[in-house]
Amino acid sequence: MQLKFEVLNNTLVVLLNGELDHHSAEEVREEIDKKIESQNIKNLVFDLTNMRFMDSSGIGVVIGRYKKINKLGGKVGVANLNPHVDKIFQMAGIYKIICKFDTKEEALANL
Amino acid sequence: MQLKFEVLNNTLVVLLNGELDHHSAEEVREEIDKKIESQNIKNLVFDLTNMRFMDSSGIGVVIGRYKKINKLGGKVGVANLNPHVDKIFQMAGIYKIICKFDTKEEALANL
Amino acid sequence: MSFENYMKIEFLSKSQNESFARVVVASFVSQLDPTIEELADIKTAVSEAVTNSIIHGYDKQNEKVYLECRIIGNTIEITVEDFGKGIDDVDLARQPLYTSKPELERSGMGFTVMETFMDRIIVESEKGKGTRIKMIKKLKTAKNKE
Amino acid sequence: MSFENYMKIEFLSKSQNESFARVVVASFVSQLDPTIEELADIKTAVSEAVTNSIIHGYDKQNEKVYLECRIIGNTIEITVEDFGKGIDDVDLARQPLYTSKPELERSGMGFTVMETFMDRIIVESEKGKGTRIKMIKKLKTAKNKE
Ligand SMILES: Nc1ncnc2c1ncn2[C@@H]1O[C@H](COP(=O)(O)OP(=O)(O)O)[C@@H](O)[C@H]1O
Ligand SMILES: Nc1ncnc2c1ncn2[C@@H]1O[C@H](COP(=O)(O)OP(=O)(O)O)[C@@H](O)[C@H]1O
Repeated sequence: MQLKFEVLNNTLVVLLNGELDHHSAEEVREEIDKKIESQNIKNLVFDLTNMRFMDSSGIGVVIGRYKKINKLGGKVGVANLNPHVDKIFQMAGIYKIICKFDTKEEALANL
Repeated sequence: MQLKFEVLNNTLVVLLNGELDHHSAEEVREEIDKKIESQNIKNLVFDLTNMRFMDSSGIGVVIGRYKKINKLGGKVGVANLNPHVDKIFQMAGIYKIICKFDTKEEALANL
Repeated sequence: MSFENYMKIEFLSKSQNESFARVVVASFVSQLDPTIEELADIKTAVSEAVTNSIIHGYDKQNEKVYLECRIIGNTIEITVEDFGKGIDDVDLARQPLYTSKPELERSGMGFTVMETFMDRIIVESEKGKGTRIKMIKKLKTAKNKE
Repeated sequence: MSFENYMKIEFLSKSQNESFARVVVASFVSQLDPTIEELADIKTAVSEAVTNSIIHGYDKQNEKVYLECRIIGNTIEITVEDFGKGIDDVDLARQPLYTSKPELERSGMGFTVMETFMDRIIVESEKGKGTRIKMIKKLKTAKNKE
């Protein structure tokens, strides 16, 4: 898994490149948390354009970051989901706490 | 394995699309032989641009077609080989009986 | 036309083998020409079961996980087995959001994913002996029409 | 850093499983980041050994072929095994251009390909019992530097 970060007005955008499973989750978690802690981050956007696979380990990663960001008074969004990932998030009821957006730009404009 | 055929002046050009192994060899063999017999073919060119894999089963297919074409007084060429396939053909001494060309056009001009 | 094929694989309970298991199953199942969605469903279910054997079944690495895949007509049967800890209470374990490892940020949605993406799953588990998950899915658009 | 991983697979002696076996090995070996050439070499050698078990080892389909893959540091050890006919004369069988099935348009170059593309191959075979081919290759540019 390869991560790319972008910070725009207190919002951290993470572009996930690859497969998000239990194996890659730890690294993803650590890298994102480091960014959240080192930069002055309020909101977080997961850009999933290039995420080729995700299983329920991804739910854990997203909810874990939500808890962190929520404490900081921020919001979390996900953008550019394929139907398969959408199905998994829906199953877990993730949209009760996290907003879904069609594009990164939409997420940045609305968080 | 997907085959595409083209006939140009008594020369049959076979474009191989996919993986040539023992599993696909039989179908490849049959389809080519059918063309050789049904059209008025003299020479044969294997265009390997899109052949993604080949093992020693491919040697058998090429030599088998050589024997057939040789009886008809024609010649066989191979074009657009990647280095891996080239190594396998070299190993088998195939270039003693079959000509190697960089492109299909070169093969057609020189057979 | 009916059609049978079968494979069985064993590999170590290392997390880098999770993606390997997915590739193996995807490659084996691809002979039935599944749709992209069916393939994603199967890969996800396999990923859940294999991950569970690795993190819940075995505490330490380098124990063996077994994965079997059977094709019968248009139906795919996948079995994932470990000889690890086993599950105390299978009914509880299968409930959405239940996890025994929240500290690892597990979501407790593994079984729910398997149940949603496959037609049927059968869980056999014995405390201290191990766990065997059998998952069955019939492909709609498969090549091998019966 | 040294590194160990291991997998073992069994599958039926059907010709459509030849490409499956290549994908399995390529996927497992890819954790060492081989070059494209190294990967092609390994896939080709595996294809030869598996094809031999299918067409020479077993006369009929649906017998079992076993493939094992072990990673030790930068070295890959692959074993392909069948419990089929076995080889009469291994030295003769290993000679370039020797084939017992010219009627199938076999070229007799299988063993030569394995020997050229891998560093070392060890053939154990017993008439009526079966054949086991062990192939070893050290990757030059592998991720796991020892
Ligand atoms: N192979 C297994 N061995 C032992 N326990 C298991 C196994 N698979 C699942 N479990 C138990 O069932 C629970 C629920 O599993 P699951 O729904 O996949 O959620 P998660 O993996 O997120 O915990 C696990 O937390 C674990 O306690
Ligand atoms: N697994 C096997 N079981 C029985 N015989 C085998 C096996 N592998 C190879 N052989 C014998 O060795 C010969 C040479 O093998 P090889 O060099 O791969 O050439 P080819 O497969 O083209 O015949 C085969 O023709 C066969 O007689």
